[in-house]
Amino acid sequence: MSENKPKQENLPRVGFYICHCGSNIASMIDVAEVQKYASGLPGVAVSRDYKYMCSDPGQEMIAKDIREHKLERLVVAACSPNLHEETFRKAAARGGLNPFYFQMVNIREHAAWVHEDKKSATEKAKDLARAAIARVRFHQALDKKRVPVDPNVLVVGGGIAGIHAALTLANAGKKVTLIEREATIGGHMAMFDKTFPTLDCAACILTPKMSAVKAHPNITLLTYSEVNKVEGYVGNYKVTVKRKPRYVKEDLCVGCMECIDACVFKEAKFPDKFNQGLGKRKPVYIDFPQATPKVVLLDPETCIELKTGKCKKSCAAACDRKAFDFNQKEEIKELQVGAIVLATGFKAFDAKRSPQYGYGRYPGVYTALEIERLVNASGPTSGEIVLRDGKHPKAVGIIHCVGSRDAKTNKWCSRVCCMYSLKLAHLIKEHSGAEVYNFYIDMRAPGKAYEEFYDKLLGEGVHFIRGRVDEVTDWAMTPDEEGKLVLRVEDTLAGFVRRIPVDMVVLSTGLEPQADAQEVRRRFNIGCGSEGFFQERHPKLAPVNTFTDGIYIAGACQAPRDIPDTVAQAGAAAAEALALIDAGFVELEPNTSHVVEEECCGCKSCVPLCPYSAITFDEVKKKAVINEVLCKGCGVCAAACPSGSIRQNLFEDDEIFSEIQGILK
Amino acid sequence: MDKTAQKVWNQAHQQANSGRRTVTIDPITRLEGHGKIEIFMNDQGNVDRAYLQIPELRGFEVFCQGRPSEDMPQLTSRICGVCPTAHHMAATKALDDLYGVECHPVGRKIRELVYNAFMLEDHALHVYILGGPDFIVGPDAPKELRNVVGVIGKVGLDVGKRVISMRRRIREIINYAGGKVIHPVMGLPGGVAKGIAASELPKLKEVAKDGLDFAKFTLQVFHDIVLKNDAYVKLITSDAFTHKTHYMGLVDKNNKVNFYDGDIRVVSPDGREQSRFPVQKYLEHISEHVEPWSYIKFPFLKKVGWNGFTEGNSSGIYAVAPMARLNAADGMATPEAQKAYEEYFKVLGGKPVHHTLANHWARVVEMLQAAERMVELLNDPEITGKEFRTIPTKTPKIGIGVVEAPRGTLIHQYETDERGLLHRVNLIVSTTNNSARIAMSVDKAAKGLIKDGKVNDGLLNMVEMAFRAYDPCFGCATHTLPGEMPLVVTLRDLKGDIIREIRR
Amino acid sequence: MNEQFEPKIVAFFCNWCTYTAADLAGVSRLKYAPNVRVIRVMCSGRVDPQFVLDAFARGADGVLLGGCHPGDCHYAEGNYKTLRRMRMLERMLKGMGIYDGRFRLEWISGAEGDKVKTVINDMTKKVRALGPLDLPGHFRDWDKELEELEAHVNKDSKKAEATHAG
Amino acid sequence: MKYLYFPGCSLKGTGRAYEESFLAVFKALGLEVRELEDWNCCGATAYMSVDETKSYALAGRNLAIAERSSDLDVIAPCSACYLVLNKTQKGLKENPELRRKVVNALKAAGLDYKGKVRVRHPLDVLINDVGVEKLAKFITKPLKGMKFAPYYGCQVVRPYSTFDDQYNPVTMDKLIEAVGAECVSWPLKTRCCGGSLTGTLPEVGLRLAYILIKEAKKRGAGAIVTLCPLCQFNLDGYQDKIASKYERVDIPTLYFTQILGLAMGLPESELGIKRGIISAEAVLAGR
Amino acid sequence: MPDKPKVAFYWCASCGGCEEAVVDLAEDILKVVEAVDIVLWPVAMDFKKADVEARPDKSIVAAFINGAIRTSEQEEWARMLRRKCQVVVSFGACANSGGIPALANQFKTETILKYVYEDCPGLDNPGKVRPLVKSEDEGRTLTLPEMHGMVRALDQVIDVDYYLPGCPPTPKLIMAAVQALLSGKLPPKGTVLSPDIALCEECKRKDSKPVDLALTEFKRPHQVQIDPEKCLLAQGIVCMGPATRGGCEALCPGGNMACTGCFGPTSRVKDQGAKFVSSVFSNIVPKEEKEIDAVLDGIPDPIGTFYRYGLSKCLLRRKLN
Repeated sequence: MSENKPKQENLPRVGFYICHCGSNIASMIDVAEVQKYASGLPGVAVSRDYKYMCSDPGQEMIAKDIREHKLERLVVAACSPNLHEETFRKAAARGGLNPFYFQMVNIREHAAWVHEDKKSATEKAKDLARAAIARVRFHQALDKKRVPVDPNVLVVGGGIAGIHAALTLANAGKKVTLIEREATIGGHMAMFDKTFPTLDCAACILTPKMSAVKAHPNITLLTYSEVNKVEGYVGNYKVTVKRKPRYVKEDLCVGCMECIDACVFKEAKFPDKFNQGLGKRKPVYIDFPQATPKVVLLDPETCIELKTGKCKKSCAAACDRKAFDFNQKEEIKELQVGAIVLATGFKAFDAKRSPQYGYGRYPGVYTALEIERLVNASGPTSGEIVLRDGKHPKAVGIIHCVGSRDAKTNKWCSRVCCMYSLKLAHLIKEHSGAEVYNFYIDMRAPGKAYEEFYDKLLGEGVHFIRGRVDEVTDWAMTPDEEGKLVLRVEDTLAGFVRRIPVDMVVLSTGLEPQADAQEVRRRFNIGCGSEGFFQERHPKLAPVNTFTDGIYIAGACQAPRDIPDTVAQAGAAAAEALALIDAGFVELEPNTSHVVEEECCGCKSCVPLCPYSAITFDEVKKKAVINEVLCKGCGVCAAACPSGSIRQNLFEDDEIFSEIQGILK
Repeated sequence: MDKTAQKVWNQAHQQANSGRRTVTIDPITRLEGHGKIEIFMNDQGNVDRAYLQIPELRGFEVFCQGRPSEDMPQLTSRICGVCPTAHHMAATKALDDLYGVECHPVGRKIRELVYNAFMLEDHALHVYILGGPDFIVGPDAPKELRNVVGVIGKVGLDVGKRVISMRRRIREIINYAGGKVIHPVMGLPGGVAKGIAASELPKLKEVAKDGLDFAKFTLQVFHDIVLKNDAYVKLITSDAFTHKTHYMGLVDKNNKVNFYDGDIRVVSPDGREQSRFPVQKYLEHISEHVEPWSYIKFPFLKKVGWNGFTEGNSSGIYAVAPMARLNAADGMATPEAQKAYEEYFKVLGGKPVHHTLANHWARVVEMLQAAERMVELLNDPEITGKEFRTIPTKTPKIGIGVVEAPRGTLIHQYETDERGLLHRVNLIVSTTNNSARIAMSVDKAAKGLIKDGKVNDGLLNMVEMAFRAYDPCFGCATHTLPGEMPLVVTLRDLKGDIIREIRR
Repeated sequence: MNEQFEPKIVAFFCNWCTYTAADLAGVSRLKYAPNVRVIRVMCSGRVDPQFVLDAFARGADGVLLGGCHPGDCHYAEGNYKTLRRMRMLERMLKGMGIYDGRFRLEWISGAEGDKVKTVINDMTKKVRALGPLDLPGHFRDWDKELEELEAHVNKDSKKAEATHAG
Repeated sequence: MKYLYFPGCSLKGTGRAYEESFLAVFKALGLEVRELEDWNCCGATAYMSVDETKSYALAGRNLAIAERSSDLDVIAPCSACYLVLNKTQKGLKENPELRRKVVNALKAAGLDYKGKVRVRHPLDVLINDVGVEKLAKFITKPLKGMKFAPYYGCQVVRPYSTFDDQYNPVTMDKLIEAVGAECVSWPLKTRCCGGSLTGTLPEVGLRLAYILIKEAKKRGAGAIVTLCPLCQFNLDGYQDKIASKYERVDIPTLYFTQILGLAMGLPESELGIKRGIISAEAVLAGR
Repeated sequence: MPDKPKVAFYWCASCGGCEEAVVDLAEDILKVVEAVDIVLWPVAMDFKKADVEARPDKSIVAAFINGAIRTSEQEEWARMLRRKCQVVVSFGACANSGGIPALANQFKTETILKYVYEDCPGLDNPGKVRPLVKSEDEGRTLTLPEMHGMVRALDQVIDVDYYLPGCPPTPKLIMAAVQALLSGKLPPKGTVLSPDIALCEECKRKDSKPVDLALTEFKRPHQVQIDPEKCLLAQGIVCMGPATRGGCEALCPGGNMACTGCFGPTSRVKDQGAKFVSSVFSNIVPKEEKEIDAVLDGIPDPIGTFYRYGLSKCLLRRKLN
């Protein structure tokens, strides 16, 4: 029975400002007309338009008007509040107005940029302005709540991104916990032999950083561990970590590896994951010599003792430090951190998904990662390039864009394949002297010294054939094709179909989001793009931020990128975390909800609705109570309170009803 | 309003407006929810024909469609706030029938307790506050005294208070067992929602006992004030208030009056059993006639047929309500009531009684039975049983429920889909059953009282008395006003021009 | 009216997914119908069915509600609450004669700028085909029967506001 | 399990052996197959190139009848039928304009099509509905020591490949292994058999057929096993011409249903083994 | 008794329950009769429209008007009383929000007429005769008044000062209202004269309501034995209590039946049905549309359930047709 319309006479004085945004808005919306229209609306004391409201003079104009015209409310029609709401709130504050007496109208992203008819776009702008002006009357003066920030940081993922971020933070004196799901940190980079374009050895530049992590007093390293649960909010996250059992006491093992020799299996006979199955390992193993931590572990799948309990445990016997513990159980750890850096990396495309290239069918077909291990001095063949059948290849074909730039699999360019293909071409040629053919769609070499590297390869006599390979078969049409793998391809420079017989095919597989990227992002409450990589807050202006404050992303988990970019981004993420921590506190948006005690009937409807358990039921008063620090301001409870006894700041019923009315009247 | 209906109305409007006197301007003719009486005079200045018009319709039968049948006890009680319990109970019984479930014996006793309590207090309301004043204060007493205040003046404040507190206490029983006294919530197929706590029993018994004393006292008052006054008795038996019609009422297996349950029995104007049938068969015996000049429908006995507004064995018109119930039964179900019953017929010259005003007396007789039944039920140890509901299991299809409301036989019929959602509803409410006879009463009263253009000013009271005797509830009949019916009488010449207009 | 009817659609977009997607559509300069007016809420779960009814009552021809995909809610489960309520609201709207997609619930993630475009275009097209809903107009028509009386009992000055109250 | 059966022209003509073996095998497996009543030309062959809409309409009619008669899946053993029916299915779903035309055409015939029908290939049914495990139970005479080259042809897996990969299909490979024979691994499983060209450019068609047959032989296949009556006819029917133009390559071309039937111990006579032009006697002798 | 404040009672489209409620003041009614001078009360007293019309404007202190406005005549009475009275109290659910009669707003008038006079069982009406605004009987012209196309709340027709909620209002609230009027201690205009807090507050079952209802199905009252102690919603029975203004002392739950919402919403809520839906359905268990729908099917008549007494005050006001 109440009409949400304040009496005309005591309307607060509203200042309305509309931004041209250069021509961004002005070209599609008749700014002057909207300005004029707004000036006629009830309660509007000042109405102006300006080229760039967000510029200093623009903001100053607002502050000045507030003082001179005693404005009590502020409405700015410009771009998305996600961009400049904060800016204009500050401007209001400078004018001496409570920053929350302000409402922003999005006429750029939501109107000027998406419409083609100036008339209707202008009408829309008027409607939106009217709605905001109607709404802002009901705004309340609010303050932001300050909550302290826990100075500790969690870094998830021990690849080069995670390593670099962790070190940066630790060097700044912050306590960092670095979590890695594998038994060792190092990630993909640890598998590489050399790195493009400089061809310096990956191990040589990575392992020092790895040991630095291990040694750093400010870093707690949790390998073979995963994050189970994340609770809390910016500055105050509670993280639950699951530690998988290694069956070896990490603090006791020194990595002498005598247990490995002592294992009852005399021969290593189980496929070695780190070497992409090209090498073999025993049930007790260590991924690679420089593994960090340098601690062996047992594979429960293959270890006789763990499977049957009937092994003579020669490994344990061989360990004078008594590091073995066959009864080790999974462990749950809880961490308190203020910020989180996600550096969970990528997954290499599964070549079996492009069957035309015969991966898995023809032993001569390899993935790039397998080659990385093959050419690697510490790899299964100690750097020697031998085919699975033991022969040495005379001709090698490298197919680019496998699982990239492909409508059937992944549409995106994986950004690193061209360069690593060149690198592998160089290494293969160097190691085996074979003829190397590169099959590419376009050669993408954007980066410092990249194009030059391409030139170098051309000079080395590597063949480059421009065209997407149709298929790889073992079907010989001519005698010289006998026993070879034949690549059928349209050479788009030569303009005809060619058949290139080779002994070895290398598939330059693209980069994909981790298989569990979706679960992980849900666990951390951040977004994913449609392709499945983590969503940054803004593609240009906030590339390492996410929509959840205090959670940052770095490296290939956000998009395919090479090592230099990854490291740069890791640094950026670390810096963002530092900025947050060193501020010492965060200001929470005051858009929280509260229960009006004398109106609450204690029906409890709201209590189960809150995902953050911010609502509790006071058994003494028999009323619901909201903890405004835990409340994240979704407003679900306000919408659901059957007697309208819960209010949400900035989204009061009256504010929204008047916005609706404003739009339609 | 939707287009077609709008059109109909508008056209009708224009026609009406084209006359010398237009429907739309004169607010009175727009009066609604009021009984409207149109009297047409012939050239000799005698009454040519008088019409009673019921000018509204609420359409419960329609807007209940699509709704869950179990809501009907609460929905239909809103047809009438004076006798909500009657509708509530008829609806609940219709649900028993709909779901083919036998009401739990304890539940049934609780229902009957509530129902008899209701009959008692509702009759009391009429005797002392609505209809009674005509007799207790006297038909020729000044208007401003012919109301409860007048009654109190006549019988004394303490008696007045007794009446009021008695009603209150009885209604508290309904409030307790029924959840709410105005629009109860107790009714569910197979029983009732709530039982009666043993702890409450003593209080309830006391009220019932006092209720019985009160009923006896009321009969005494009736004796002293009415029957001791020859003028009143003459009035009751006068031809102006007499119609020879059929009579209908519920009877138990011994043909005794039963308010809550039983078969429908009809006796002819000469007192013979015209028919006796289970309520489920009502459509084989009752049809409804429609007149374009009234929203109310005119039920009649199918097997006899509709012969216009006429009396006698050959006319299907029948009456319900207390007098009719007593006529239709062979006696009362309880001793005290039975005594009163016999005296009633003795004084009024045997069965059936055709004098409309006898309803007042019959009502008092029924108060006795209601009170006696309450005492019986409360003395039954079973009434505080912990179990009082049988959960229905059958698939619903069609259900019919009938009770005797204070104002007569009340019929609810529901048809539903297998989920128990209504798609067909029929309600024949008490006053509608009487509508034809009431219409005749009006015509007769007018003809009897207007002679040679001379309109007796007592006309209105007389006509009213004819009404009130029925205790007509057009709240029920058209789902508009309950209780006493404001009234407008218009006298017209044959051309339709107003000769004179009397309102009350 | 001979010029083509342009429906007015009120949209409630959640800040984290659909509103961001609409920003993205803007940044990507996707072009879509200008018939939608967006009201920003933090979570689709803040949208009280009253808002939807009020929007219709005040003249919206359609109401669009946009939230994060199930499982993706920035507030964990808000959008499930939305879904549950709105399923029932749809039934109520039907009971009051409003259906055929005049009310629409869409899950649009922050990355789906193109979906904002297709949904808005599609809904605009469909609602345009349905024609105006114009409840305020209906209210006025329904209240004509009141004015009728006022014509002859021409005294009550208060009437106008009284009949438009509530 | 119950299915509707759309024969199309081939299985009633050149592909008799396919129909016989298909029906026999399905019967033996206890799969109920009912021939679609009043079916008409599937709409493939020349139609597609001459008048697309007509071809869609023809296919549409078959689908409509199927939908009306039951909610069973429709089995189309002939690759051409399989392709055109699926193509129509897709077209009607994704192209409203086409849908309008076809539905109008159907109306004229008092028919309507809602798009419920699922068109299946018998191979798909055998491997994915029945399953290798269950098949194994029926194998009484495993074809030990025999070597078959699975040949899928162009149409079943392209372009609407529903149950297998279009570069390297493996469904029939599984079946060959299931019947106890050895499966030749070769890359030409889906390469053109020349069928569509033997009419127009005989020499090209012939060459393509020759390439296939030669490669299969080369890899030691005793017979080519196919799932398409057109391929079967083309590979089986022109070997003398091939002989005169290139070299003598006698290799029988069998239907997967035939080898399955044999392995299940069904009499050759019920499987139309003798209908082949190149006799399979020698190859099958080894049993 | 000229100096006693003058009070009028009037009924519009109501069942008379509100009048009964006044009668149920019982002994108290005598106090009222003492204190005020009732100038209009059709159910029990003999004063006529003319009498009221004759009085000067604003000469009556207060009018208690019950019943919805469904006819032009009721509307006319309402306007007239508005002129004559200083204070108008909207009395009971029908006047406040349409009440049960407002359920007719889900149907066309034509539908109602057609069913009642043509399709109803037991009719003997071969000629499909219908009541007409104007009809002829043996040359005599008879007229009937017009029915409105929709049922309205009182404040949708005239300006209302106060509201007494309930179907009907309880004697307690009525007495309190009368006393407030007499004492002149009047709350702000527009106040509903009942506690502005939802029913659960005063419901005896309140403590038995679990924090999380976690409803997986809704049960209809005739399908289950109802636990007389436990919160009805917790038993899966739709109870409007949480979305309904208190003041009745939870009569219906006391009668072991669910609250059906006759007191209307609290002052913070515009649309009782929508708000109830928003709260209760947020708390059901399923997340998949199919399963959600299965739960919702337990409530076959949403409008009749959530707007039992308030369809006139639904923001959409009536069904479109």
